[in-house]
Amino acid sequence: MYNQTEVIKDTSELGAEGELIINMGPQHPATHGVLHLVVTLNGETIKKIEPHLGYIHRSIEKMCESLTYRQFIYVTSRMDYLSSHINNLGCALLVEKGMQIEVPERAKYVRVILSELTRIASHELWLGAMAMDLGAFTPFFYAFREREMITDIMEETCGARLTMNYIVPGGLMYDIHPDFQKKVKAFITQFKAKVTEYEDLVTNNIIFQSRTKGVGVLTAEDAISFGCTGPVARASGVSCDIRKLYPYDVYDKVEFDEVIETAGDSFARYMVRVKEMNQSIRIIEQLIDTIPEGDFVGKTKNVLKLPKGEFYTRVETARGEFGIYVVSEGGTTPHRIKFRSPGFSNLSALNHMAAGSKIGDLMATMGTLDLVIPDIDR
Amino acid sequence: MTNEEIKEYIPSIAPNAILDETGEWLNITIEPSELKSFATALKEGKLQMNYLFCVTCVDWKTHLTMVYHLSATTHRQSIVVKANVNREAPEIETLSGLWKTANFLEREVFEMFGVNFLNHPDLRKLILEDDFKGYPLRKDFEDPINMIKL
Amino acid sequence: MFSLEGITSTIQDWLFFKFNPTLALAIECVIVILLAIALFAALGLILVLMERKVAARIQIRLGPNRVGPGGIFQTAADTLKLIMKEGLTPDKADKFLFNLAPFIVMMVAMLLLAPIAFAKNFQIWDINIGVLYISAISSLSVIGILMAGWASNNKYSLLGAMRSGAQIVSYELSAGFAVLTIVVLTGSLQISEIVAAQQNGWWIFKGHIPAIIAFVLYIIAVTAETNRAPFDLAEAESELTAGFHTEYSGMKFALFFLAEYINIFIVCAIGATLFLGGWMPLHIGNWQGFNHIMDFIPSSIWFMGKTFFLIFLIMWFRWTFPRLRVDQLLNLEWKYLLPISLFNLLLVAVIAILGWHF
Amino acid sequence: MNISAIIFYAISALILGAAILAVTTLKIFRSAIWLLFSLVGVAALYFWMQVEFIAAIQIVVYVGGIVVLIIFSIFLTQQSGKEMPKPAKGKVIFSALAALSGIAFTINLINHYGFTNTSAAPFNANVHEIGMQMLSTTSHGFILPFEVVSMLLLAAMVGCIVIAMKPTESTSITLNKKEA
Repeated sequence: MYNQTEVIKDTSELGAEGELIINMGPQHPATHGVLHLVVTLNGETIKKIEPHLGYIHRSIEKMCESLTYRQFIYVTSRMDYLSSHINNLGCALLVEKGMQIEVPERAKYVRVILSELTRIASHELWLGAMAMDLGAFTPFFYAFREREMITDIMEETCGARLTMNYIVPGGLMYDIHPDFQKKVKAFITQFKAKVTEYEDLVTNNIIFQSRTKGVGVLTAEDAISFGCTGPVARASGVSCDIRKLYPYDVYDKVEFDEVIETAGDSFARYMVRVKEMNQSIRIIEQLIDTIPEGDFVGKTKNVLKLPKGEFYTRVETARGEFGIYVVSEGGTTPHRIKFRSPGFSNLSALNHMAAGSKIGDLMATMGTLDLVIPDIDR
Repeated sequence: MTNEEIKEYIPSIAPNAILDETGEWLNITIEPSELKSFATALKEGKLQMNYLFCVTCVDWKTHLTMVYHLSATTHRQSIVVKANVNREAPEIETLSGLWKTANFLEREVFEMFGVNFLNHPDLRKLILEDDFKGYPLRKDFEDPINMIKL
Repeated sequence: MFSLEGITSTIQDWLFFKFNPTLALAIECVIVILLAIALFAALGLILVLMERKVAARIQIRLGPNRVGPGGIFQTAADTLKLIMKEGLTPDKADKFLFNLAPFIVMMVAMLLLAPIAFAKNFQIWDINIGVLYISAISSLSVIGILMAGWASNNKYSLLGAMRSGAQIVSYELSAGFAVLTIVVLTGSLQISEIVAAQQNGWWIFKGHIPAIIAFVLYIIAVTAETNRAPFDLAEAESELTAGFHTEYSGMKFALFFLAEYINIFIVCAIGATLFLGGWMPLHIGNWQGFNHIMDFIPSSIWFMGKTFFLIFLIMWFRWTFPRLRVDQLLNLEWKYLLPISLFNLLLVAVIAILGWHF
Repeated sequence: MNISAIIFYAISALILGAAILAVTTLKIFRSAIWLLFSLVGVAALYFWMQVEFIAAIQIVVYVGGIVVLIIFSIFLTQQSGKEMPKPAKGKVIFSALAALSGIAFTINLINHYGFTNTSAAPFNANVHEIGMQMLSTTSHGFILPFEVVSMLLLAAMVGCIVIAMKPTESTSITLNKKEA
């Protein structure tokens, strides 16, 4: 068997046939976390990329086997920490599906609004980080200006800025803050006014376009085969939006378009995310004024027990399809739980997308994959 | 394509398969030795199951069950394929030739459950250290130092 | 009127009156060296602060604002921090070259200072091949970077150094051609003569189209030569962590850092000299009154103003553009800038012969 | 000894010292760097002689061009970091003898050349004059050699491109097969 520690030792020397093996990571500015890529280079050209994972693996799946159905939600906030609301929502949906819990309309509305806000926040962070990968520092601050408003809203509502744990089986943990609607509307106005700045600074920049167009191309066929989901697959022309295909909560009541580009390159992935932010705004606008009055949480038992059987739910996080597969024996804890994280599949396509291109292209490709390492490592 | 049609179609490609409809999706349990040919038929045949979205394994203490969640981007029907493998020396054919995503997902199962995927192009540890002993997601895995029992 | 010219000539007269010529020359040398070092230190502090303030302004934030009023002592505090830091040398590095490299880079920057005219008659060495001297010496700076990259024994550094080498060697051509444009228009390589030729108008106005093209080419090329974004591939931190100075720390890193800013200052000073008239005030043709008013502003202020305007321009680039890819960078030079420069040189030769400039 | 002479000897010492180090060091990259110092020293000597144009050209061509090329080719070879084996004794002796005979020859030549003080004006190294001479077509003009050299350089450049051009995928595969 191939030995990982050997690889790291090897890299002090040149590889075979004059190849250069570089360890990108675990600490590297472009991996945004502790991802370790062993990159084989021929000059500046990438021959092979091998991801090595596990630097922050916490075996959440094993942990969940000894946590109850109320507790395991908190762990999922720590997986894809940029979509923690949506992860929580997936867990809540799973328990609700298993136990047939009725969720009040009010909670459904708020859940969707929060999911979309989370999506915008995540895409904002991605936009800034990706531009920074390509050497443009300024968009980072512009993106964070808007993201900050969202985190403030989240903080007011849930008490947390990153790991929310606000959505519980049956609805929400607390009712929303009285200022919630006002603040969200203020955010929408601000976002709409400022979104043109991204267009000017990033989208229409000729250097940005030449760095991303035709870079890291993923065909629709490969995208499906690699199990890519979310903006990565949609940029390749694969329709895979869970919100459209298998609507949950009130997604079937709102009007929005599934953003699909066909080029499959980094620029297409960029465009998908930027347009998705606008669609999210559209969804929020439709819901924010019509949040019904009523309970914020349905009636649930104190001890949640899923019936014996297997359950699978999926939600659309900012990175793609997040699936939870639970095998229950009828007890208070799951027998086996599997998180199907979008980043894991997206990462597996990296070698295919970046091999043969330059190191600089790797940054564009990896940046537009939008990898969140705890999501991959779990 | 409806669930009924899938149910009628399955026996034509895998006569020994056991169908189970209790869950949300159609569960098909087959012999590990038939997995590869069955999967090929699912992908290339009438069902066009081109999207493998989840590969995992469940430890039942007596045996391991490989679970494959499959879907098609054309008709959007999902099915679950299961194969029970021996717990002592688990071995199953790899599907990474059919779905590229299986490459990484199977590597994860390999190190977490110790299932040996035959003909896998690159079967080595992805997450754990090389000298890690044991299979963490199996039910009998014990690590007195790092594991906290609740 | 207060002028630097007066001060220098007074000092010189006094020295030659007091000591024998050799000793006076030696003392002058020492004074010049001390002044150059002082200028370097001051420039380092000012430019780093300016960079951070410009960046902050562009990025809707405040920038340094705690140390001293408006954060003006921030860079001094940073320098103190860098001096106190341990200067690590990697185990397997070629220690001699590793330690030598920052000094080479610094020395080259210092040598480049010699022919720059900071004010009227305020110049260390008015060498008769001024601009040629500058392009010759600046070609040395790549050696320091290659040395640093190779001696670190780090692959990121090596890649950074290779990139930097390819980049500087190619962009030197465009910069050289842009400089030659002005040389053709002036008919001299001497800095003082180039400045004097702009008495009745700066070259960017007098030389119209070819001079403007040359100016744009020059700015692009020197941005690349000084390894500044969008051409900062040699240290592209998202790709190569820090490129050729990945392994440097403490004061040795500070020297690279300082040299980068000094180099920016120098190329901008040269750009200001060649295209914007150096210390020459803004004169418009025969408008005697206007020209006379402009003359009241001291020449050193004119020079510094123009230089800092160009520095601001280069900083503005950095905080606006993404980085190019290495092949795009070389394509830009060899497929676009170089042919344009060649054609522009031809054009300017025709214009100079026919006397079409003003 | 006046200051000018001191500077001359200092520069000469730098040139010679760097040159000796360049041939004796066992690390190839260092040897290139010593060569660089030696060439910079020569340029300094030109500056000392007040032929600035030649000095600048010396730096542009040798330091900015040739040494950078040498360093690049060292980068591209794999063993650049390792110490080279010590040269064989015979080689050392032979090289030393060759160098010594060269020195002897030069000293002999200098000794036999009676240097005389001239009262003629120092020669004019004005860039203007050099340019004129270089491109003039009169009897002492250098236009013909200038053009011939440029043709030579062009040919060399084309040759380089041809050598550097990568063989296409298919040919390289066949080459590999042949090697196997």
